[in-house]
Amino acid sequence: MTVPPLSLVIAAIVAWLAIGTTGLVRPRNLRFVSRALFPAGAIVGLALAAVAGYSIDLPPASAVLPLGLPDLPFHLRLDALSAFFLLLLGAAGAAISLFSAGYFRSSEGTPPGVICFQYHVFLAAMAFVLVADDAYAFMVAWESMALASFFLVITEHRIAEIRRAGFLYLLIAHIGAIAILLAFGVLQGGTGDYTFDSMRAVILQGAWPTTAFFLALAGFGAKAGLLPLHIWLPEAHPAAPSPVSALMSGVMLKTAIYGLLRVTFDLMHAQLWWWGVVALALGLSTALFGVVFAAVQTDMKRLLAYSSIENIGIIVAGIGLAILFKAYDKPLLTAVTLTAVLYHALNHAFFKSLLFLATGSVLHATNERSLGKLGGLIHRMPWVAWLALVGTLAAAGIPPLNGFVSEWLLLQAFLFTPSLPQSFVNMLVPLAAAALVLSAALAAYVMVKFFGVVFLGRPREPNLAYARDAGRFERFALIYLGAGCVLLGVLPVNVIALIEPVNTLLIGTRASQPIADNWLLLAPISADRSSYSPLIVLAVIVGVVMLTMRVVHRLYHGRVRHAPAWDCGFPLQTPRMQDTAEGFGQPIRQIFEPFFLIERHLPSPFDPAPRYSVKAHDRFWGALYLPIARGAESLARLAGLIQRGRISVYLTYSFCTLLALLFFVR
Amino acid sequence: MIEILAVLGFPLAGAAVLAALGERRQAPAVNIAFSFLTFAAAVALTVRVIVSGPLLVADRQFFVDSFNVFLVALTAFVGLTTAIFSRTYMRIEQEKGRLTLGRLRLYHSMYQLFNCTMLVALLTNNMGILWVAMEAATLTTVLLVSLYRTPASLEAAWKYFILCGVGIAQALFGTILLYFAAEKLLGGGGGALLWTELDDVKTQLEPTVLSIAFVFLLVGYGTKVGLVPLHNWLPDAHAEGPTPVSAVLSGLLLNVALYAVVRCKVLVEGSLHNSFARDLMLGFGLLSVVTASLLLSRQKDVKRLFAYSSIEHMGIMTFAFGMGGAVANFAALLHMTVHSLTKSAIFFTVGHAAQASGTQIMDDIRGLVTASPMLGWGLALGTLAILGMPPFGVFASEFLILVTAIGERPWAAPFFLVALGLAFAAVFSKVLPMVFGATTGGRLPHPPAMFPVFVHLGLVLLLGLWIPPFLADWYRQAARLIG
Amino acid sequence: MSAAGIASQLLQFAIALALAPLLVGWVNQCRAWLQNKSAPSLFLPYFTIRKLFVKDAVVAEGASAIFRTTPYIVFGAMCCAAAIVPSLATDLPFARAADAIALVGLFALARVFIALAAMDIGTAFGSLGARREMLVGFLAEPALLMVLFTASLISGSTSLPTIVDTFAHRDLAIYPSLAFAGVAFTMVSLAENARIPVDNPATHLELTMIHEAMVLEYSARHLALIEWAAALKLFNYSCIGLALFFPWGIAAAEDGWLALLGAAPVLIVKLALGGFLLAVIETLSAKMRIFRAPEFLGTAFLLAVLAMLVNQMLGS
Amino acid sequence: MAGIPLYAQLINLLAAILLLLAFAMLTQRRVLSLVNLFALQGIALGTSTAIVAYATGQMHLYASAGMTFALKVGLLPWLLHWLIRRLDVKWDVEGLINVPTTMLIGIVLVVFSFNLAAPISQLASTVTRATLGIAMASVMLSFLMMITRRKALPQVIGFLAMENGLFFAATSATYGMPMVVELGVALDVLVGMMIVGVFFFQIREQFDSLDLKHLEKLKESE
Repeated sequence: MTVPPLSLVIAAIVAWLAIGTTGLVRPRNLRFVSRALFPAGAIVGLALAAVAGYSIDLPPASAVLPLGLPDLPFHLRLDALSAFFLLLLGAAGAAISLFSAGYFRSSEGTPPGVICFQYHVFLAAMAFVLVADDAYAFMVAWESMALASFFLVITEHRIAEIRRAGFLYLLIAHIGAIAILLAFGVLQGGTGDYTFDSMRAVILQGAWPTTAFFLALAGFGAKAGLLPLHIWLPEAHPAAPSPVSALMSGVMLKTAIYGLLRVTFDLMHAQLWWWGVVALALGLSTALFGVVFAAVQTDMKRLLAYSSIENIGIIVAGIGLAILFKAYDKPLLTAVTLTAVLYHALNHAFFKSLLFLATGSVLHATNERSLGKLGGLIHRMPWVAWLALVGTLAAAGIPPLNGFVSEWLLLQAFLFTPSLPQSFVNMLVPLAAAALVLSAALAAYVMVKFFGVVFLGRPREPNLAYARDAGRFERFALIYLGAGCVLLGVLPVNVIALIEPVNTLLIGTRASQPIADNWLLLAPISADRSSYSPLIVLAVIVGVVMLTMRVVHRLYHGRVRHAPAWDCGFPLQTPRMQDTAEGFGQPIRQIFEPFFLIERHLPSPFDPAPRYSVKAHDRFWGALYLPIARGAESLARLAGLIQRGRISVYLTYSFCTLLALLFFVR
Repeated sequence: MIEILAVLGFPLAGAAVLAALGERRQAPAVNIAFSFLTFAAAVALTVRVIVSGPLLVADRQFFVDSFNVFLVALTAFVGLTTAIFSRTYMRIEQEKGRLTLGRLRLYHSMYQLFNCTMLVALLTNNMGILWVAMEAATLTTVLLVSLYRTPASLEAAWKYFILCGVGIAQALFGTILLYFAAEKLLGGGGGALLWTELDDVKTQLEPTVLSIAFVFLLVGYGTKVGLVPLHNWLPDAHAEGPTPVSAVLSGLLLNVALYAVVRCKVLVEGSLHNSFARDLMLGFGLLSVVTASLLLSRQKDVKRLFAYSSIEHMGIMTFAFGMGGAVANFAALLHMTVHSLTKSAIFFTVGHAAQASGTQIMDDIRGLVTASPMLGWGLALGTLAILGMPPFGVFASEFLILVTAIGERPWAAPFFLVALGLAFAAVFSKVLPMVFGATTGGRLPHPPAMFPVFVHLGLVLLLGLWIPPFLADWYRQAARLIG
Repeated sequence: MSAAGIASQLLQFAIALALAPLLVGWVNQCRAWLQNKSAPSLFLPYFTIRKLFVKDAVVAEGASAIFRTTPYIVFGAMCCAAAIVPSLATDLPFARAADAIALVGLFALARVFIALAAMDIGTAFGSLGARREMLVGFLAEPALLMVLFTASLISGSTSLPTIVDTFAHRDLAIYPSLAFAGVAFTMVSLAENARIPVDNPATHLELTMIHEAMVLEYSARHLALIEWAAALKLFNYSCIGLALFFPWGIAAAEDGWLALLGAAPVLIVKLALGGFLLAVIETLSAKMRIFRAPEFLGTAFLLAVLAMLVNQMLGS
Repeated sequence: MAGIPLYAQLINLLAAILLLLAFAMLTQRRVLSLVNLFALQGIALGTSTAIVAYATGQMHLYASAGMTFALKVGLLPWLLHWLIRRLDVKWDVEGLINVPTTMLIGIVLVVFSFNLAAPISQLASTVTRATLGIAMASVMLSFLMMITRRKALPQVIGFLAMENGLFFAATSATYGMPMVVELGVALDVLVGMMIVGVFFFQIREQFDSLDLKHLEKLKESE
């Protein structure tokens, strides 16, 4: 190969930055930005995906850039793990860039050229995070990613909540970055050398590995949206324009997962089994929390944001299980679990971007985000509706599509746990499996609500009649992502062949025998133990459906008569009689009562215009964030006493310091 | 030798000329011209020092080594850009009727004199002259702080004068003790106060006298640096004076004071052989960072907010110098450069923002980006730079300082990080609504002078990503020198 | 993929299709007898399905393509599920392609599509039924998976034929974990097939119905397919129950044609007994309020997890 | 006292007088007598510098003695008197804390400064090394005086008294700093006084009183 892949990746990053800066040259010119720059960004994304796909099974390549600090220049490294995530970034990024080509209009917020600049700096920073090989480069890329995405989140900065969401997002991202910096500080173990290679060589003693792990979990968890630090996600993702929230939900959360994998599996050798248990518990509680809250949302983008929290929870639970297996030195089981984790990350990138982009098109057609004012869009926006259906089925984990495959692999991994010596863990894991299955089932509930309320039924508002379908670029991007979901679901064996080298890198030893031998059948350990072939299942279902359709239509005449809906004979039917978003979420609110802080507004009996509204709030605001804010406030008030205003008081400070120091010196 | 004369001569000449014709319309242009000449001379001096190494001239009265030459260059550069900014700023202030021509005359001449005193303080080899220059710098800026004659500016100026006067007096006592200790070894006459002489003989100096001298010097010059228990004058002085003065005070004078403290620390370090001096600076530095970050969240006035941010950053630098060692000193010097560049850029944008909305209260300044995009983006990027967001240089130096702190003094790292987190939360929550959102600010009569702001931020961005090799060796030499 | 394998696969598929409406008819007859009413004919479901096929279909105006294609998809999914569950013999080549978890996925596919179709018309009852169906679904699915997990932990594999093989040829030991799993499975199948405690199949009382509310708008051939799919689902669930808990009499993979023919009468007897047991349960219990369903399914879920834990503890 | 030469004894005497004056100024009520005490302190400082110049034969000390007399006895007191007359601030001046406590704190300070300066004075080669403690004490006392004063003018006088103490330390402990530094210090003090004068007029104009309680608005603790 003439040109080494790493320099191609660097070229892609530079290309993105160049596209971004050309956007700045003529910020107001929308045609140039959307017709030339965004498609160019998409092409660079595809090229990056191709290079990453190609270089996944090549040996790791590293390089040093002259930039950075004099004695710590930027080290870059392209190994299997970063190649896989670059593939994810390129593939999903390309689609989203293509969608944004048709999406951005010259709204009164930030000019399109500036958005294009921030967007491409965001992509470049994410790619840079994935190839960074020393603490300084990683931190620079990490926080530049947070900064670029912050500016994107507040594109419509006129609205106060969006500014608040932007601030909350950057604050928690910054706190996460501080935790990551501390983790790197611990990982360098006193050698003072902050390159990842030296961190790999360092063997930490005593309690240091545990502190490093939990700092990394906190830091990357803050960016991924793990439980205590998830508050910003449902605020920031909906606030951003749809392509940006797709990029943040689909790809940026995966950089946090990449970081966690890089620190736990690559940089640290010793893994304690109870780390896995903690990560498993944290992941599952995040998943359950996310999906339960997604079920009661009334804003479609908040619903998808909470569902991202759920998927991230499942991924982190998978990582916890992988740590558990690695701690008990079971390479094959770790390989299966890691395959499930990486596969789900890729799947989530595809179907979540598809759903967010679909909401983007809906938002553009109706400029309405709350579920209560949508409905019946399948008739006016067929392309968007049917492709959103593909995304919904994938997100709900329905067999032929990709959501089911990664869930199937993860459940298989859960089934192998009885072979662990620790009896306590053997007890715990069935419960973990139950929680995982419950959150997957609830995901189906949420997705049915999302699709049903938005696209099906009758339009709840009269102006929905004017909704137009998505434009050419947007439609093509949605088709690309839909095809991705189907292919990922139907051809798992080839995808797992891609993931194989990543496992060998992370686990160290070559897994005894490949997870998927023949191309048709996915059989993790042995064929008779458990196997699943999505292609055959899809073929059989489609075959049976076609067969019945032909038989029914030929044998029995296919005459159809259209009439008003039967509805048990009730004559009066208005669109308002359909289930609202709150209504569809009511059973969940009923069953999972303790999860929420419910604020109900009930109309009084003589209320001329009775309005009934119920809002489910997050308990973490009151339990965790407000006390911290109040604590900081009171501490600040205490500090404020120093600056009392009287000059004699200031002189006394100076005098006392002098006397104290003199006394101390003598 | 000529360069040093030029570097000092031009501002003095400028002060005289401006005192004479300060009334006329083109006084700001003259001010810029003299600042430019000073900058050119400083660059020439820097090149000279790079090429031929440290300079000891005029019968050992002036000493230029790698440590103070980059500060001289920085001071001259920021002086020039501030002069450029003050031309537009002062014209708008004049049209608003807040300043008469007479006061402008005082302003311009004092500005040049202030530049001169700072350059003298940096270049002199004599500790006594260093003290005199610091005192003169205080006196020149006292009048500038009270330029607007409002009750608040008077109060700020009075406190500034009394507190800094008392502080500087302690420093004089410290210098006397230093002289006293040195006189036994170097004999009477001028030699005992020359830093180079003291530096050669510092190991034999009397430890007890030196430690007491360092206490007085640290408290003295520490007041000028704004270390916490002695910082009370700083927020008032920086907030009440005209913006160019605040920019120069925050950007340059604090650096010069810290330079003086570090000069003394080098001497005391040599004689004491224990880490007493360094521990003292560590303590003051950490205290400043934590207290300043706490006070940030209570601010209502935008310039007071960034004055407290200066206290916090001076605390970081003192902490870094306190840790000592090549990497920490390197980081501290880098932090000095990027902090003065970023802080002065922020004060420029804040000045114009205050003029546009007619008030310094943050709640009344809204939506700068929509009113004038350059101003809004300048302030947003400047604030993110000062808060240590990565692409900018402040992150590079803070990264190095944190990294050495984790390595050498792990107990201090958590305090540091919590303080940085608090500062980020406080400053950003106040600046974000100012920059974004629906606009309330009016239009500026003249286009804001954004050239200096974006030059500064560009330099800081460059330093964040790539430090030019010659600058890196500069810092390394100085770091080794400081020890 | 031997010819015998394909033959037994197609045979079991045909038997499932044929016997499903019969099982429903049999259950209705038993229930009528137990409630001393005169029972409808055993082959009533066949007649209704045939009658419905020839009628003209009436489709609501607001219905989209989803509404019209859902019956076919649901029917296809149920057939696919029938092909996986071993009723006569365990020689099912297609079962290699989809194991127990995929089976649960297929049921989820059917449920999601039927719920979407219900919401497509935009009437109050459609979305009401959809919401309740998804409620029952997300509570029943974990319990079902736990039951299947217990079985696979015992047998060491998740593919149904292997499970049946291991269970059928093991000596008759008492498996407490399987007992718990069995009770849990019955409760789950009651809920999934819209039987009495959770939902009344025969009712059209708007407020209580779940399954009926969703298929309200269907007519003629669509309704026929939906009815047939529902019958098929009941048949599948009973076959799974028999396979997991009463596997004796299912022909092993290597036995020849004779074993296959021999297994048919055993299957019919077992199904008859199962149908009668279902009728007894339905007559004895009354329909619960919809918000009592979570507790009902919660106990089922608890029993299933308990079965798994017991299996861990006692190793059996 | 007998062992050391006459001039040393004189210098120690003048040092004691200086300390006494610092104490007196600390507890003085009236502004006018405060200025006179400051002038007396100037005289004591000037004569001691002259004696040291005579004893060590350093010519530049004579110049600085002369400068002290001109500045600290002539110009500054006259300037202060002129200011007091123009701003008519001749009324009584009460401190923040009552006189006995100030005296007590003063004594504690003196004791502290003495035993702080004790080790240093052993090392001093100059005969008049004992005066270092006294100089440090007077600096501390004038610092205390600045803290306890309510009005602007007494605070400034305290500041000038501190300069005197420092100057005395410079001359007694080390036989005077190099000439350039002496000049610089004197120039700074003079310019400082000019600025203070300008301030007084501005504060008078703004607050029509020199009480420091008007200068307390810039604060954080409300």
